[in-house]
Amino acid sequence: MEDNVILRVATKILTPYILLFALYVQFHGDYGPGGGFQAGVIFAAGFVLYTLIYGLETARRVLPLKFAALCGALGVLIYAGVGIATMMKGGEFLNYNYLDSHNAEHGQHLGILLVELGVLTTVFGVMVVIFYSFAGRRDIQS
Amino acid sequence: MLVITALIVVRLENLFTVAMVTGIYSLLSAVFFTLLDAVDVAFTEAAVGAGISTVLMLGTLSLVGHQQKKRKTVQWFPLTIVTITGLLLMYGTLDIPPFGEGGNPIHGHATTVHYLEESSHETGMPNVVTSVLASYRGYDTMGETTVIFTAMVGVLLLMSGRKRKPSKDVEGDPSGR
Amino acid sequence: MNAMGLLNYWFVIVLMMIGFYVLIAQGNLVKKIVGLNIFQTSVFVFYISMGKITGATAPILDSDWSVYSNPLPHVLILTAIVVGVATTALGLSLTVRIHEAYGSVEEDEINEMDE
Amino acid sequence: MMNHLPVLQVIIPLLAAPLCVIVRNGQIAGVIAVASSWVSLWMAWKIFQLVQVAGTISYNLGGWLAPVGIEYRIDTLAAFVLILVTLVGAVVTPYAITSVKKEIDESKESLFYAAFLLCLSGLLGIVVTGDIFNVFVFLEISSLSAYALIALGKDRRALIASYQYLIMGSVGATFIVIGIGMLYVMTGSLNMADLAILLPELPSNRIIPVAFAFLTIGVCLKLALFPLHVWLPNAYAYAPSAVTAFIASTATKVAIYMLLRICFTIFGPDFSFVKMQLGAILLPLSVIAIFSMSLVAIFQTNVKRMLAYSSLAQIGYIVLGISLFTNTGLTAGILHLFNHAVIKGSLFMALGCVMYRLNSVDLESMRGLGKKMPLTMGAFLVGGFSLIGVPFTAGFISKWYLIQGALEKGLWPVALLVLMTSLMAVVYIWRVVESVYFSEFGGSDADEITEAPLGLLLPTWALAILCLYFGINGTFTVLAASSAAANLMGVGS
Amino acid sequence: MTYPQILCLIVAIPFMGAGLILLAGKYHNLRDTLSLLVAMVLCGTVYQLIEPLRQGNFTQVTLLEVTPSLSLGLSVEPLGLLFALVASFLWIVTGLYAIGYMRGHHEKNQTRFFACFAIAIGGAMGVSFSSNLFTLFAFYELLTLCTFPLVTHHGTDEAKKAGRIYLGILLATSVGLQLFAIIWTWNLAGTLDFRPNGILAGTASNRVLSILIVLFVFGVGKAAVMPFHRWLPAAMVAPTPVSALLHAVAVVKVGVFTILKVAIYIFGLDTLAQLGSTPWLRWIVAATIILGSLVAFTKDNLKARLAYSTISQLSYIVLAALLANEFAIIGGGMHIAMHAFGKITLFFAAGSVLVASHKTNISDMKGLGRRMPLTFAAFFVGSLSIIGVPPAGGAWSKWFLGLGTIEAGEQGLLAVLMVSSLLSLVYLLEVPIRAFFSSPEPDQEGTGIQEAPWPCLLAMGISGGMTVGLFLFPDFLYEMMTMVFAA
Repeated sequence: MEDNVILRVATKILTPYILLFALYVQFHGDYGPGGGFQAGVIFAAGFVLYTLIYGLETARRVLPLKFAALCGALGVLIYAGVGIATMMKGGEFLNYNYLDSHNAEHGQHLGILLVELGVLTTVFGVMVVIFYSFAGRRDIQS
Repeated sequence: MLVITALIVVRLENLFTVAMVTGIYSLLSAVFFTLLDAVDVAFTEAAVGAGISTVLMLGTLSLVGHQQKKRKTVQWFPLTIVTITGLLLMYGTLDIPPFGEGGNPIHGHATTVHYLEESSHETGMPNVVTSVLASYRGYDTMGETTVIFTAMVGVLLLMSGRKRKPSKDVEGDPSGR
Repeated sequence: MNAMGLLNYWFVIVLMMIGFYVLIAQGNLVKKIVGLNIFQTSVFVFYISMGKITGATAPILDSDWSVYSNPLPHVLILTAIVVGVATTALGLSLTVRIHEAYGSVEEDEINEMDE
Repeated sequence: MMNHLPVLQVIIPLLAAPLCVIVRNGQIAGVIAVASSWVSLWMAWKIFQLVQVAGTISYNLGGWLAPVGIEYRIDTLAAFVLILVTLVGAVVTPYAITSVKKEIDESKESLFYAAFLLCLSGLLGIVVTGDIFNVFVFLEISSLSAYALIALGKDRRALIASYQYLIMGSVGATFIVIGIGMLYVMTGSLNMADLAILLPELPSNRIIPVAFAFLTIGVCLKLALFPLHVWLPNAYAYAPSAVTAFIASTATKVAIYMLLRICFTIFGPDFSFVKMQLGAILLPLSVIAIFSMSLVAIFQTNVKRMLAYSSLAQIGYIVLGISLFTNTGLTAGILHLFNHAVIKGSLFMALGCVMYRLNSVDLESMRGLGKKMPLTMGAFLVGGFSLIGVPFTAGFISKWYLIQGALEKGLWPVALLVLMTSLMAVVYIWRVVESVYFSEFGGSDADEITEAPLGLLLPTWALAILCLYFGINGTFTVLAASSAAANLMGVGS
Repeated sequence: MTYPQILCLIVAIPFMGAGLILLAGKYHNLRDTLSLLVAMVLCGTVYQLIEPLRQGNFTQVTLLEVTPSLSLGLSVEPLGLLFALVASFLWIVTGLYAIGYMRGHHEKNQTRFFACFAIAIGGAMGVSFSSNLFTLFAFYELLTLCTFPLVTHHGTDEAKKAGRIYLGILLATSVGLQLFAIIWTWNLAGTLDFRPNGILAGTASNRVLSILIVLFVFGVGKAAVMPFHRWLPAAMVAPTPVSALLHAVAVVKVGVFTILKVAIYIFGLDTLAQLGSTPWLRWIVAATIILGSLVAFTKDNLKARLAYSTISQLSYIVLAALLANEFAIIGGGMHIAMHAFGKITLFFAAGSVLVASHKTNISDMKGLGRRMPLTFAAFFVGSLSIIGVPPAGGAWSKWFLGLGTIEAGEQGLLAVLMVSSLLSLVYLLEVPIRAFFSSPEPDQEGTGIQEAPWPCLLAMGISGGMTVGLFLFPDFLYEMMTMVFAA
C-alpha cells in the first residue's frame, strides 16, 4: 500500500480532517454524543491510517513509541491531577466545584474539559501503542 | 439479526471471516444501541467494537494464522453449562420490570431523577451522559482510563522486546503438569 | 407489550449464551476472545435495554423533550466497553506470544506439548 | 490531608504507576514503587486507627452525595483488608527490586513496577469502594495487571496460565456485571448501602436470587473456590517470584472480601444465608476443596505448585469459616484471610529466594539446601509450620477459631476434618523439610549455591516474623477480625 | 528473685543452654561442660520451688496472651514439680552419660545433639509447669519436633524411616485427637486452665465427656497406649542417651503426665470415675500392659525389649489416672519417678554394653557380666524397680497402684498388675542371668571387652543408687503426691 500514490495523497488530505473531527467530538461532547474516549479512538484511528499507508517506520519517526506511551501515562496523570488539584483547593477528590472559587458551574465545566482531555490523551496514546506493538511484532518475529 | 450473525461466528472456521463478521456484529449492536437512545454508547461501540477490536483481531491473525482446526461440532459439557446459565437468566428475567416503561424502578430512583433534573444547572452540560460520566461518576471514568492504561502497560510488557525462543522446561518441574 | 419486552431480553440472553459457548467450548485461542467479545457486547445490550423508555429520547437535554432514557446505564456501558477492549487487547497479545512460544493457538495441541 | 486518606490510599499507587512509565528507568521506578507502597501501608494503618475511633468512614468522591456520586466506605473489615494488602505490597516491592533484576528484562523493569502498582491500587480500590460498579472497574484494573504480570514468568507455560486466568477472570467479571445489572434494574441504585436498604423492601421476585447467584459465582471464580479453581495452580506456579508472592497473598483474599461484601453488606445475611442457604452450598464445596486440594498438594514435586494447591485448600478454610454463618466462624474466616496471606507471602518469597539461586523449586533440586541457604529455609520452615498450624504461629490461631466455629454449630466431623487436613499439610510441608534438611545436597554446582542476597532475605523474614508475631500475640488480628465479623453479622439484624 | 521470675527462668534455662551449646559448638570440651553446667543450674533452680510450694504458694504467671482467650501461662503444682525434679535431675545424669557415650561411640553432629537435647528438656519443663492445656499442648508439640533430629541422628535410611513413623504417629494423634479434644474442652468449659476438681464437671452429658476422655487418652500419643505405641520401638534407632532420657523419661513421661493432669485438673477425679467409658478404657489400657510385656518377651534386641517394657509400664500410669482415686493417683505419680530411675538405669546399662562390646542382642550377651560386672549389676537393680520388688523404688508405686485398683473395685485389674510384674520379672532378669551365669561363647574369649567409659559408669551408679534410695526414702514423693489433694 505504501506505493500507491492515490492512497498516499488521499491519506495526506484526510488525516487532518480526521484529527479535526476528533477534536470536534472531544469538545462537542458536552452537547452531543462524544467525549474524550471516542475522540481519542478517532485520533488514534487517523494515525493508524497514516501508519498503514506510510509504513510503520515513517509513522514511528513522526510519533515514536516512547512518546505514545508517554501520552498514555500522561493522560492518567492529568485526570488524577485534576483530582489532586481539587483536593488542594479544599474540596473532595474530583470535586470540580472548587476549581473555580467564584462559580461552581465554571469549575465543573473546566474540570470536565480537563478530565476529558486526560481521557483523550490516554486513549490516543494507548491505542497507538497497542497498534504499534501488534504491527511491529512481525519484524521482531522474523 | 444479531443472533444470526453470532451463530455465523460460531460456525465459521476461517478466522479472518470471523473477525470481519464480529465487526459487523459490533456495528449491528451499535445500530441497536442507537435505537435504544444510547447514542454515546453506539458511537463508542462502533469505534471500538467495529474499529479497534477488528484491527487488533486482524493484526493478531496476520501473526498467528487464520485457519481454525476442524473439530467435533458440538461439545456437550460446555453446552450444558451454557444452557443452564441461559435458563437461569431467563428465569430471572421473568420478573424483570417491563421493557421500555417509564415507571420502572431505575427511572424512579433518586439518582436518575437527580441526573436528569439537576445536571443542567449543576454542571452546565446538556449531554447528561457526559456530565454523569465526567462528573457524577467521574471517578469511574478515571478508573476506566486507568484500565486502558493498564492494558497498555500489559501489552508493552508482553509485546515489546526480543522474541524468546520457544522452549520448554527452561526450568520448573520436568514431570510437567 | 410485556411479552415483547421479555422477548427482547431473551434474545439478548440467547446472544450472551452463544458468546459464552464460544468462549468455553472453542479450542482456538483467538476464537475464544471473539466469544468473549460477543458475550460482553450482549451484556451491554442487556444494560442499555433496561435504560430505555418507550417514546423517550437520548439523554441530551433539550427544551423540546421531556422524557429521556436513563443515562446511567449508558455511562456504565461506556466504561464496560473500554474495559472490554482492554481485555481484548491483552488477550490477543497473549495469544500472539503463545503462538510464538508454541507455534499453535489450538488449546489441545498446546496442552499436548506441555504434557 | 487526613480526611482525604480513603481516596489517597488508592490514588497514590495509581499515580505512581504512570510515573514509573514516564521515568523509564527500572531503578527509579523501583524506588517509586517502594516509596508509594510504604506510604500506602502507613495510610492504611492511619485509616484503621481512624475507623477504630470513628466507626465507618464515608468519603464522597467528586463531592456528590451517595447514591448520586460514588462513595468510599470503610468499615473495620475494609480497613483490616487494607492493612493486609498494603502490608504485603510494602514487603513485596523491596523484594521485587532484587528478584526482578534476575527474572525480567531490564527494559521492562519500569513497566513491571507500573503493572505491580496498578494491581495494588486496583485491589485497594475494590476494598474501599462503596459503589458496586466501581468494584467492577477496579477489579478489572487489578485483574488486567495481574494477567500481564503472570505472563512474565520465564517458563512458557506462564503464558498459557495467564491466558487461562484471563478467560476465567473475564467470565467471572462478566458474571459480576450481569449480576450488577440485575440489581440495578430492580432498584435503580449502584450504591451498596443504598442497595442494602432497597433490596429488602422489594416484593419477593425471581430476579434478585438470580442476581445473587451470578454475583456469587462470578466472585467465586475470582477467589478460585472449588470447582472454579482450575486457573490458579498454573498461574501461581509459573509467575515470577515477586508476582506469585503478591498475587497469592492478596488477589484471592480481596475476592473473598468481595464475597463478604456481597453476601453481608448488599444482600444482607438474612437473605444470603437464611433465604438462599448459601452456607449449605459453600460448606460442602469448601470441605471438598480443603480435602481434595490438600491431597493433590501432597503429590506435587514442584514446590511452588504444591503451595498453589495448598492455597486452594486454605481458601477452602476461609470459605468454610464464612459458610458457618456464626460470629466465631466469620471471625475465623476473616482471621485466616489475614493470616494465610502473611503465611503464603512468606512461603512464596522464600521459594523466590530458592528460585533466585537454583533456578528451580523442584523438590529434587532442593535437597540439602538447609545447609546451603539456612536463612531462606528457616523462613520457609516458619511459614510451613504456620501453614500447618503449629502453636505460636499465626496459622494456629485461625484454625483454633475455625474449629471452635465448627464445634459451636455441632459440626464436629468438619472440625475433625480441619485437623485431619492439617496433618496432610504436615505431610507436604514435611516432604520439603526432609528433602531440605535431612538429605545430602544433590546438585553439581555445589559451591555456587549460597545464601540469597539480603534484598530478598529481609522482606522474606519480615513476613516470617509476622507469622510468628501474630501467632504469639494475636490480640490485634483477633480483635480486628471479631469486630469486623460482628459488624457484618449485625447488618441484617 | 521473686517466685514468678524463678518459674520463668526454669523454662528459659534449657533454651538459653541450647543457645550456649550452639555457640560453643566448635570447642567440644567447653560444649560438654556447658551442657552439664546448665543441667545442674536447672536442677538447682527447680529445687528452689519446693519450699514455697510446701507453704502453699501456687502462684500463676501469664507469660503472654496469644488471643483474648488463649494465653501462655506457667504455674507450680505438686505433680508438675515432681516431674520437673525428676526430669531435670536425670538430665544431669544423662548429660554425664551422654558425654561418655557420644565420645566413646564417635557419633557425628554432637553439637546438634546436645542442643536439641537441651530444647527437649525445655519442652519437658514447659509441660510440667504449664498452667493451662494450651501451654501444655504447645510444649508437647515442641518436644515432638525437637526430638525428631535426635531420633534420626544417624541419618541412615532406617533412621529416617523410623523418624517418619515417630513424627507421623505423634503428630497425627496430637493434632487429630488431642488438639480436637482440647478445642472441644474449650468449647464446653470456656477455659483451659488446670483447676483443682477440674473444669468439665457438669458442662456436658456423660456421653460427650466419655468421648472426650477417649480422645485424650489416645490423643496423647506419647503415653503409647496401644494401638498408638509403634513410635516408641521405632525411636530406638536413636543413640542410647536419647532412648534413655527421652524415651524412658522426658517424652513418654510427658505423655502420661499429661493424662494425669487432664484426669485431675480438667475432668476432676469424681467426674472421671463416673464416666461411662472409663471402665472399658481401663481394660484397654490393661490390655496394653499385658500385650506390651508379652511382646517384650519376644524381642531379642535389648533396646527393643526395653521399649516394649516401657510401653507396658506407661500404661500403669494411664491406668492410675483412669482409676481416678487418691491411692491410684499417688501410685501413678510415684511411678513416674520410680519408673524413670529404673528404666534409665536399664538403658544406661544397655548403652554401656553397646559402647563397650557393640552388642545389641540379648542372646549374644552370654557371660558378658564377668567382663562388665558393674554394668550388669546396675541392670539388675533397675530391673528390680521395674518389676516392683524391694529394695527398689518401684515397689512403692506398685503398692499404691494396687491399693487404687481395690479402692476402685477392680480386682481384675489387680490381677493384671500381678501378671505383668511376673512377666517383667522373667523378661528383664533373663538378661543379667545370662550375662552372669551363662558361659561366654568361645569366640568372645580374649576380645578385650572392658567396662564402658567412666562417665557412663558414674551415671549408671547414680541412677542405680537413686533407685534404691527411693525405696528407702520415698517420703518426699509421697508428700508431693498428697499435696495434690491438699489443694
